[in-house]
Amino acid sequence: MSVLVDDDTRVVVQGITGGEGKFHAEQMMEYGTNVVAGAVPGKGGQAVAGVPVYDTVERAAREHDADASVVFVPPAFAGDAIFEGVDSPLDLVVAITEGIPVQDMSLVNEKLNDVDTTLIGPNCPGVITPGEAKLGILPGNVFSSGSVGFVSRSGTLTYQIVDNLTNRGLGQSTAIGIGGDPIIGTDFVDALRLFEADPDTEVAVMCGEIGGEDEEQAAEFIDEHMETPVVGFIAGRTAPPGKRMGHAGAIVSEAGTGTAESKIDALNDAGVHVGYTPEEVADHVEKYR
Amino acid sequence: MSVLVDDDTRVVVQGITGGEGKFHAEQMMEYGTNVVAGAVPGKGGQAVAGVPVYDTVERAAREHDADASVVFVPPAFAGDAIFEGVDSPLDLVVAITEGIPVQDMSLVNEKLNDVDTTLIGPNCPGVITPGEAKLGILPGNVFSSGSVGFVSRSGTLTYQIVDNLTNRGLGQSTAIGIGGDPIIGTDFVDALRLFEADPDTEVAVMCGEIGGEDEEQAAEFIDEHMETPVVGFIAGRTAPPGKRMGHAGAIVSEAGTGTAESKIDALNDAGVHVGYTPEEVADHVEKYR
Amino acid sequence: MKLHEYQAKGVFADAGIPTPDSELAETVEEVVAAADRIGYPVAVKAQVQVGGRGKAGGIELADDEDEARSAAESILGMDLKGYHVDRVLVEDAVDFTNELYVGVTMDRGEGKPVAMVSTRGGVDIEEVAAEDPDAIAREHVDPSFGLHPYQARRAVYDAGVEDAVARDVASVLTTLYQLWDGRDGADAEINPLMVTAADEVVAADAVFNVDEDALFRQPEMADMEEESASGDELERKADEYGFDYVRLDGNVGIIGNGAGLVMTTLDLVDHYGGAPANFLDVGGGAKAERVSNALDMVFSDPNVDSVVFNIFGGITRGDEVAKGINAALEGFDEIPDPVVVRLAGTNAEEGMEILNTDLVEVESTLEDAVQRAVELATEVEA
Amino acid sequence: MKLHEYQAKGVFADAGIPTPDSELAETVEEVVAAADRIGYPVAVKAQVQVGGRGKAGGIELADDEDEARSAAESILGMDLKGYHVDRVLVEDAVDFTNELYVGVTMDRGEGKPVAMVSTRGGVDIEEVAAEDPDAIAREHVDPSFGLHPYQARRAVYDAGVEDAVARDVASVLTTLYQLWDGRDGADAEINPLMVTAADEVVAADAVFNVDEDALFRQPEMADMEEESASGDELERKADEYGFDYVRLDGNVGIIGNGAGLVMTTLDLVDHYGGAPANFLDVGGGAKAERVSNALDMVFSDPNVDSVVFNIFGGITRGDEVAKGINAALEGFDEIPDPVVVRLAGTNAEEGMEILNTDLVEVESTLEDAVQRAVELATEVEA
Repeated sequence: MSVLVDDDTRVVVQGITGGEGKFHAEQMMEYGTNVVAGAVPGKGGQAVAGVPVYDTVERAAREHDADASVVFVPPAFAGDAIFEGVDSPLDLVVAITEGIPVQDMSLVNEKLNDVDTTLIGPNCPGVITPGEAKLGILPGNVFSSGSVGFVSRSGTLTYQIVDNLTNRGLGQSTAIGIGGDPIIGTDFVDALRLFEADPDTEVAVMCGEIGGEDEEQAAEFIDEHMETPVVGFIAGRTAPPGKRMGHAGAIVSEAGTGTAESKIDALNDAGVHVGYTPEEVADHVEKYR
Repeated sequence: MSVLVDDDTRVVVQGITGGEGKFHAEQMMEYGTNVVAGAVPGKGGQAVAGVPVYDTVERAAREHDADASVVFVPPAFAGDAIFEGVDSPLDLVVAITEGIPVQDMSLVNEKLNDVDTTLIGPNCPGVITPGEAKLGILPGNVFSSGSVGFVSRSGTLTYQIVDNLTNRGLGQSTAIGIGGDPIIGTDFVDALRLFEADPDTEVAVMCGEIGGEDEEQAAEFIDEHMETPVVGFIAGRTAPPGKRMGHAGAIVSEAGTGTAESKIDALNDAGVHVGYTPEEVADHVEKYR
Repeated sequence: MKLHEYQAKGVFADAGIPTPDSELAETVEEVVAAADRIGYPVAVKAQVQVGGRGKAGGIELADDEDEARSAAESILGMDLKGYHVDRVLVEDAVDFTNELYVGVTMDRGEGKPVAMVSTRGGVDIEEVAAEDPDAIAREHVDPSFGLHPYQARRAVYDAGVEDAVARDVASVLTTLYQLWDGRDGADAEINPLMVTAADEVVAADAVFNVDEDALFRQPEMADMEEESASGDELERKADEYGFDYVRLDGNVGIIGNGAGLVMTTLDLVDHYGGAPANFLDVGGGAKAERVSNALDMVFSDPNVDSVVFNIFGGITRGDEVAKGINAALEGFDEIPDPVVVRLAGTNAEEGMEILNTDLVEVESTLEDAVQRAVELATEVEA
Repeated sequence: MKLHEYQAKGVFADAGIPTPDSELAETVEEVVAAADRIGYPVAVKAQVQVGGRGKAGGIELADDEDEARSAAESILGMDLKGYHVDRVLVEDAVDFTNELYVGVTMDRGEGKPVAMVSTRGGVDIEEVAAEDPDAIAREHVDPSFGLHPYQARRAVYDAGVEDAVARDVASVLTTLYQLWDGRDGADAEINPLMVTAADEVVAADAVFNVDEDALFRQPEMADMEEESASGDELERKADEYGFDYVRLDGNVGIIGNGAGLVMTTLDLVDHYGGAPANFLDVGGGAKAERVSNALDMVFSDPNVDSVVFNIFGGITRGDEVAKGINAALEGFDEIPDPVVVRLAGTNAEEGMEILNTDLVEVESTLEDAVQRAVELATEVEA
């Protein structure tokens, strides 16, 4: 069992004719992902990475009964590509693209209120159900199959902590990189809700960072709605207030909310064990086996 | 019993400081409508027709626990006034204004998908529950209390046919003038659904006209979902195709849909008796007493 | 409000949609000068707002100066379906390999704009829609978001537009939508959008109708609104008076308030064996001047043999309407046609009493009034 | 990307928001000439992008030429919180009765724009927000519809803006929203929006920050993007190299890929008793040139005593990263500070083997690498 994706997921790669799109389409297929088609306007009729390309996502989805897409489209066109995936309609759109204008994502966010599509990202590594399918750019070899549900705002930090888990034999049910942008589709609460409902996820790990209030909201959700134990990690404890550290999310607001301290306190209050190092996260997870 | 409005409905008049707004606010109150406040930007603090005026609908609604509004705002500003009523939030907005740009109404229509507010109109005479409340410009003396649910696209034609009913002692539960514009809030199906659910509406009258397909859709709804008997009337049987007769609704499209004939046939097929004169409508209604 | 072809093309060209080189001309010499500048062949196109100009002889091709002169002579001054042609558009005759259709309008059933593309351009698109609806790719638009780029592309690919021009056609559709949206369009159409041998697209015709109710915020469009050269003098008069008026073939003149009620009065005239001469909605209220104007309109129609004047007072009081009718009719030396009046609604009885029965007949129900008017018309006719 | 005050005022004024008469000046004589033209009193305002210019002596009022000259002399060339002042805005000093705040920004929690009005303008609005949140009226905007006129009015009335200027303030807020929306604003603020004795409103300050990610479609904004006169030379360098870099106070230099992982490395340095000297995210991949640039940056910081280089390969292969690091370090005659490298992920083992251990120390876990770097830094320091 898993959430969001498995080996039945039928995937369209939006932007498959680009360098990144082609490379990762191949990587995904090599991992076992059921990539059924590509979609690139004006490239309909070509074949890339062994799958047919269509001019529109709708046609690709219709011809191949696809239910998900991964977006490797340059930032100027990625907002529109997400809208297209949503409207094709797909159940899941995973947007890898970094640098989408925030107003474009605000419009996407508005649209998502009215539809059933789940968006992961943008500016995220994607989602993987180890041994079944990965949608995105995550390095498959770091992951292993198991019962830890993993959700993180950060890409390489995900690989780091998952690596610690895998090295201890703590495999993952599904790992979701939700992305570090100011406006994202699936957030911590959405991901934790999925893990809570998944019978094969025995423990969840949420890997947050300074900035925003998503982790605090997650803590509230965990406190009120979760039976599944959760282990936390918050990056940026030593970041000075008011400094921007890479992710737009990683800005500590002046008023004292969104700090690592407020997030860790909120999580602790919700009964979440927060690791201070990647190894400590693995230690906590190990206790729940 | 009744639908949409009764003597508990607490009404804000949007545009109460204008000539029409003030006149009809007074007329409504004279009829017994519970007009609690007015709303006009920049006129907050005044009193008109004996009720206080506020700068925003939200404040008027909050201070007076209002749940409905009637919009007497000039067409250039009426779309925005409807949005304001919807967002205040009110359960019911009745828009009397004629001549609102159709693109403004298309935006309103989009918004209505996401909210619980019912819009009546625009370009309509309003809604009346005889003996309890009227929201709009309908002449109260034509109506009488009873068990006929009445819905119509047209103003004066409503008065005409209701007059025929009233003269025969066939009172009305509620009469709804849905308006003749291309894009309206409540349509025939919405109104008929309300009447179907209203235990005190024993028979419904729907008074349509040529153009569009709303009457055909109503026929389908009646056929599939209604127990309450319905009597129909279609204006414009003699209108030549392709001519515009007043209402934007009253355009017969070239392809032969939207004609009086197609509407009457559809209604007949749904078991609706269609009167050819106002008196015939009353005749049919009388049979259901 | 409809723009003329040359106006719509100007608007489209300003927005970046490719249009053929063209020039407006009012005389034969202007036509020839324009054609010489543009280069032959040219099309000479009557600038009147009727459909089917080509079939009616309002469009001619000219390969040289003689043909241009003769086209100008035959079209300028001609009567085209009741419209006098006083201007022509002289236009580069585009050599095309394909004709597409691109349009944006409001789908009133959905309450949403719809953008459309078809490869069946150059013909009556309504016929295409009726015979082969799938030949037109349609994208409904959430007006709050506008037409998404992917929707424009999808419409183009779904319509089967050839790859070589797909991007350009999507761009034209996007621009057309933006114009429609920004200028309060009712309909915006390019039919045909020609595809040239060089894989370029050119708007060979242009339709842009503006929502009359939005003219207050479209000063540029309002400036383009010219005296609508209506073929019917009475309909022009109705525009002046601000009435909704449609002239019909019968002999019973009809005046009323409210479109639905007036249509019903027409239907009843028919129902009782008469034939309506017109639809005339005086709208809200019934001040003496409006009543007088309405009667003037109906009396001006030589076909009219009797008039039924049907007002349901509503908020307007019947006694005031009656006074208006009396005053209006007293202004006539002789009442041209017999008038049957029926007043209903607020203070209707008082109104009926006030009416000057030397000038009008009075009936108390709609049915009776219509029947009486039909009778009177039949008598006159006989 | 932040506009300078004078740029933002230009943008606001072009959109119709009232701004004071003003002129940019680079010399004392230009200041005096501008002040003479504008008329006294004037404000002389340093054009540097730091908050609290007034308190720091970057804004002076001048009632006459002598004062203007002296203000210009003291401000031009001054060092304001690390920024060199080479331009001032000379501006009509508006006489006000009231100071309002008007702003538009993105509420990331809601994913929606928010438009704000407060009568508590002229002070630090973030303090107002913290102490008395109700003093700021907020309207969340559905970006597909934009700010509805009623929302602008509601914000103004809810904020308690006086009736005499309510309509004008609503109009300023609407324009500000449209600018924010149309120009891909991140933040747009007017603080204070002054109310004059004549009940006019004037934007006495102007803030407009543009979403960097949207500069590709905002050529006008991109043109205004000047060399950001950062106070820190290393941060300027990071801009050139395209790194996310923040300089901190410690002595352990940190290089990594991915913001979350780099932040975690900082946290671990702290956790093991060290002090991070910087945040440096090299981003995706690790070509030799980028590795070299990153090392150059960290070595340029005199505070740095050791460096931890932590890469989680992901799709990038560890052996390639190792080659990049070797090549980069081989370019140095002498390695300025000891470097601890830890590679993980794809082909990490191969990478670790390739690394030239004459040049770097190698550790196989993040924890070990950080601990070793902290040790080395402590040794150097000692």
